[in-house]
Amino acid sequence: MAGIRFESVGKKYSNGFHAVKDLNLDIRDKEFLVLLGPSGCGKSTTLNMIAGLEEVSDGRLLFDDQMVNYMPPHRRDVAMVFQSYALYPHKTVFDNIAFGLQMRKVPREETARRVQDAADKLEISHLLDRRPSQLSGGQRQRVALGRAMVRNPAVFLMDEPLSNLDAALRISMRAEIKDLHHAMQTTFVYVTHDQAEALTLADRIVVMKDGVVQQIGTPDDIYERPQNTFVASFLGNPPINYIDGAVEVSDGETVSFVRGDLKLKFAGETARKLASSNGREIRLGIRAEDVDETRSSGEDSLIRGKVNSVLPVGSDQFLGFDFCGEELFFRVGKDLDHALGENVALSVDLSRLHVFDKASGASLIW
Amino acid sequence: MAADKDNGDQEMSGLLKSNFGRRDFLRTSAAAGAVALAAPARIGFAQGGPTINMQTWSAAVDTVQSHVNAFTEATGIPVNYGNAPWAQYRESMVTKFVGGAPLDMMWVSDAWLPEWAEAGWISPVDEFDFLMAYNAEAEDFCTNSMTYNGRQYGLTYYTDFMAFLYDESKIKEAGFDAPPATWEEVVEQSLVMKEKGISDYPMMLAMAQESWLIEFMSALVFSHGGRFVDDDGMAVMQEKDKGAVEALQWVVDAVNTHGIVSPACVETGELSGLKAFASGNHAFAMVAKYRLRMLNDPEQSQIAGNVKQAMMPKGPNGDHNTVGWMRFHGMASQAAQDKARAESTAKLIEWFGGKANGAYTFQKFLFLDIGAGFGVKPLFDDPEIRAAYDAYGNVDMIQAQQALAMKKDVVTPWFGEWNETNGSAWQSAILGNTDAATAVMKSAEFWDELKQDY
Amino acid sequence: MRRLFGYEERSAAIFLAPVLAVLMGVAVFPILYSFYLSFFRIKLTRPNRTPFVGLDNYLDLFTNDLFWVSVARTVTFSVVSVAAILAISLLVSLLLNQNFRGRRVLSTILLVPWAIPYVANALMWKWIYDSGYGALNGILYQLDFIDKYMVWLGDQDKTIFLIANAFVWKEVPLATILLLVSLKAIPSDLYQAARVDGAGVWQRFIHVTLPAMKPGFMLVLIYETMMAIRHFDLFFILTEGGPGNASHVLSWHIYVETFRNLSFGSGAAMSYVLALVTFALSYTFIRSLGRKV
Amino acid sequence: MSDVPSSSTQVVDYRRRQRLARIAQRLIIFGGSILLAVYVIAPVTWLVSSSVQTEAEIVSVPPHWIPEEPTLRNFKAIFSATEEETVTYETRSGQDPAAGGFIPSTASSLLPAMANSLTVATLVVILNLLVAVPAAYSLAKIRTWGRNATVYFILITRVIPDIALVVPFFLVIRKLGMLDTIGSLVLTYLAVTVPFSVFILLQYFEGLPDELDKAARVDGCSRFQALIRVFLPLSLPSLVAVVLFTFLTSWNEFLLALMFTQTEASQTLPILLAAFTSDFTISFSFINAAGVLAIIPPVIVAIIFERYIVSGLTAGAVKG
Repeated sequence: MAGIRFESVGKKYSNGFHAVKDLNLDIRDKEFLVLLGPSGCGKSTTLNMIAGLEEVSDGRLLFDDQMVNYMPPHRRDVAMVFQSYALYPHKTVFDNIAFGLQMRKVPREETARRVQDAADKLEISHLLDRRPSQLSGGQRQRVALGRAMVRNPAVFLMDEPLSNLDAALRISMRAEIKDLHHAMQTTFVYVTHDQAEALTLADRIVVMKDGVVQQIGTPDDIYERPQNTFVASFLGNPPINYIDGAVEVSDGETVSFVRGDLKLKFAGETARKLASSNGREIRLGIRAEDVDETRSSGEDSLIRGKVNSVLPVGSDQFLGFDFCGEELFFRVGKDLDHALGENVALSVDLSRLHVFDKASGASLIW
Repeated sequence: MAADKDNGDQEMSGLLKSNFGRRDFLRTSAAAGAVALAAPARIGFAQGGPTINMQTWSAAVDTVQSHVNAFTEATGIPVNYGNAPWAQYRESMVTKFVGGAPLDMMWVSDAWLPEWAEAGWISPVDEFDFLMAYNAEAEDFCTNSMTYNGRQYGLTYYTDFMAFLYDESKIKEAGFDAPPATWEEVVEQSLVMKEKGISDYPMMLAMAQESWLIEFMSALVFSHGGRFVDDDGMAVMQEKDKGAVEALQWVVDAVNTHGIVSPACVETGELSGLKAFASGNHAFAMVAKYRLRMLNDPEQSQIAGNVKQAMMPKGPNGDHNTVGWMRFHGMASQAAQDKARAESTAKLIEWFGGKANGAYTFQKFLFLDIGAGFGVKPLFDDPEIRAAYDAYGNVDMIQAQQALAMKKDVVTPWFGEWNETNGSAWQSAILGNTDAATAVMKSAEFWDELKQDY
Repeated sequence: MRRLFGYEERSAAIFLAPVLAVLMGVAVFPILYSFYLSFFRIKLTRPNRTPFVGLDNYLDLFTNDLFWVSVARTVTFSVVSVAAILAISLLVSLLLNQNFRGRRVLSTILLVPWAIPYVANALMWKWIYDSGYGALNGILYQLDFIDKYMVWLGDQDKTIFLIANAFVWKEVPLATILLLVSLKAIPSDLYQAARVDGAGVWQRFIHVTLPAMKPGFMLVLIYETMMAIRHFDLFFILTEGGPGNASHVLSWHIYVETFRNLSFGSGAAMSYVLALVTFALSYTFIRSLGRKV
Repeated sequence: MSDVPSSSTQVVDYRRRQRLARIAQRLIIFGGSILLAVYVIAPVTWLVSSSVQTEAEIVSVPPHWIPEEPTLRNFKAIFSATEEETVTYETRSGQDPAAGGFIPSTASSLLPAMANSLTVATLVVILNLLVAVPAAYSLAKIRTWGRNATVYFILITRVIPDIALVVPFFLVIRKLGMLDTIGSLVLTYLAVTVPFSVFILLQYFEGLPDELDKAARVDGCSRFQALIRVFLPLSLPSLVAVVLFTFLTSWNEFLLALMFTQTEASQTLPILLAAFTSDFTISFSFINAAGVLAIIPPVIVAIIFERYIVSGLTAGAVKG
């Protein structure tokens, strides 16, 4: 164990809500898979289906080629960490962690040893006699992790485990979870709506929206090669900028994006893919960080506008930028100094442009 | 039944009778998904067999139990004796009859006789000659009260009548040397007492909605020379001078004009009234004669020793009449259908309502223990009885009043239904919501309607 | 693909089996049986004439004046007592949710009315309300609130409210306990959060306490409404519907119709009207408070 | 005050306002407690006081709040129950006034009736818990078809007035051969109390986080184990509410007991109390004494259990 396979899986609730539609997904053994999407996209439902907490309505769910559609959770070898931690308020920390082992009839000494081990690793050994109500948020989080860890499960499920922590703790816990994955050498399925978490932790990311998978791929794939505007928008901070316009092919080989005065020349592969699309209405995506003031590669890469706002964020600054009445946000170096209302020209990294169909939002180049 | 079928009516034959069959039940309950039918077999009382089921209201329980035990010892017939509170007795018996509970002998109030007989719950006992023999020594009033459609349904358990009692010390304090003889004099004496501050409400009347109400109303009506219903069962209560209007008008005036009866009388039950009288709040009271004993007991009464009985005051057309009532030992129809059970039940009825071991044992105990009146004349000559009576009452007065006690004239199969409406009507008049004539008229109309309906 | 009886359905079936068995075995037959009776004209004193009359028993109610009087009385009684019970038990449960010395003693005292059997309760109040020697008159007279003994239950304008008082007195403990249970489930950090947000006592009550008490509140509302609408014992022992028809409530009307008039058919029909109203009210409460039971 | 800087005035004001608020709060609590206690306890005090008065004193006008000649005779009559099996003419309570004979002849049946009531109530409580807990858990946490229908079905069984059900209940009990047995009361009380027990537990279980249930099941609990190992320990307040509710409902019930019982073998306390009011000889003080005794067992039960509700041992931590 354990490879998990979804074959055309659907989940429909009795009130008619279709939470997950026709899901096909292969989760590989020992993989760290992140389900990413806004709330209500079906990611938690998918996780619950793996756990057996929600029954599959359509299709088949397989663990190592064995269909588990009807297997109740306590017969599946999975462990889960919940957003609210769901610690048992009436049990001590020790009993909370040991509970899963007790239920599986692990011998007492073995249980004690494993609980102690996990507690040591998580640095909560001194808390074992306390009750959850006496713990801080971070401590509770660790107990919840410990409870899942001791089980040595075939699949480790996490449902937004970090969202109740404060920012600093969240970052450090990310690292610990990553370490945990390395140490445990088991399959992790992790649900989050936080792109940063997804990008840091995942081997692969599944982006979902309204119960439908938008894209499956490595963090790099997802970030660099989004297959539609939804995926592209969901990742990136500040989010990707869009400019609607048209493709213009001149001389049979120069392929550009044209919008009024703005003309950006596509490079390499992109240009080749769009060579036959002269006049096509497209939506151009420029990631916030893909501009530069210092580099100057000629008129065909410049975008001009007026500075609307300047937001320093420590290492960089965000530049609010008025382009023909549309507000764009770019991330630029912090040593740049612009006054509000100043007209500036930024140079766009032409090799990193994203092109989407204006109507469907689907990528035209990936 | 056949006629109804011809009319196309759907019959629910026997649904509400005791023979609601096992199969009916199983069918219905199986449809309802019944479980638990396999519950342990009967733990409760034995059905059929030699055991006789006797049901009474919860009165004189110990006395009854001792007499039951003596019966079993004498005859070898085991008796299953159960009891339920008087106030709910009729309802609980209705449920038991309808639900088919095993019943052989039970106490019956004279007011329910037509109803229970019509419903087929109780059966006449006049085929048992050894029971009928006791009629010779019984008060005719009692025998009449147990007779419906010419059949006799049991033997007397106890009988009593509504008595007019007064607190002698208050009368003297007010300056009178004799109790009132007419209702008018009641008003006169009361007004004097009120004026002298002897009592706020000298006359105690209990007019609350309860089973006693009909007896209080009947006593008032009869003493005014009126009737609710004539001998043919037609309503005459609404008619002037021979109906119930005068009596009700007297009460209305007493409450609202003279203020000699408390307006609270509409919430005062027999028991509360009795206790209020015992607390010395009132000078006159209309209560059951057997209450005399309690009222003259210093343990229970603050006016003990002063309570005397007078003849029921009379109205302009009346003659000191009062109402009497009786309760009797009756036989359930299910017992009557089984010869052996009927025989045993009749023996038990005799044991209680006739003689046990050659004497009126139960009646005597009942009187000695709690003062309940007996319906068998010879006991009046019993020295023990006379001695007991003399301790708190006047035997001659009692006998004189008893002779003027009349049966309730409204006892019919529809009595229960009419009684509710009539009681409300009287209360409405006392509360001033309507005048006496209208109230009685309404009651009379309802009577005729029910009679016709029947 | 979905199975009708998966693990969840099987678990649910097993867990619900006992309660369904009890209700099916004991309650369903009586309900269907009395419903069946409501379509017949049954007068027990006429055992051989019990024709099927269809909806007549129900239709007759529309022309039965006393029935409508009883409906009005029931509404008065229920509204007054349920409102009082809710108000008092809300205050008391908030009080008992505070930490103060003597709380245990107070809460134990509070449970006493609940512990008195209804019969004893009714007899006690009858005794208290008695116009001749009752304690209520006694205390009011001694405190100089009245200069002569008053008529209580015998006053048709007061009767129903006095009975409601006896009812409220008895029901408040249960309502309080139920509300207290739901108060206990409010996490204290919710209060702290609200306080940090600058919410005053009153705002905290409106925005934190009340919403959290909603399920308990609803339970109390439904339960007490059902109890009030169907209440019987006090009317039976205190007034038997009197004086006049001042306390002639629907449950008493049904009792009279069934056991005094021995009209089982129309009695059953009235019961089903009452049942329908009760159910409709419960359903509305459940819906309007926005939550399934 | 005028020379104090304005900012400092404000500080002082704040502190004082806080202190005033605290005093006001205390006053409200104190006043409320007193008012409540008086409202609740006054009628009961009168009940107790009158139970030790003589029958003559009890009807005094105005009432004697403190008995002038207190007597325990009523209680003695109840507790001096004879052990004898059969009553004979000689041993019957002759009800001779001189011997305080106005005490009802059934006085000695009061303790057996209390024992019956206690047995019935205890059994009903236990059965309620056994039946209602799994049902409520299932309705609260297992989402399956038929769930809502079940809730409404349970509700519907309680909307029909008991009066309409008395006779058919009687038929069921008779067919089960349980007339005049304690079992008849246990069974019917169970049926009339269990719907609300389910609702009390249901609303509480629904308040417990779903994730707790999920965590338990992922940890390896079957549905049953999740209920027993995780939910039950957390539901103490609601379980206590159910215990009290069912115990007291059974303890109080009158109508069904009236119909199904008829002998000392099964008669419960309320029936005896009602019977005392309709004997030939009636003693209010005795009835009040019986009423006082009737309160004691439930109050003991309440004292045992109420702290679990009022102090909420575990509940506060559930959502924290």
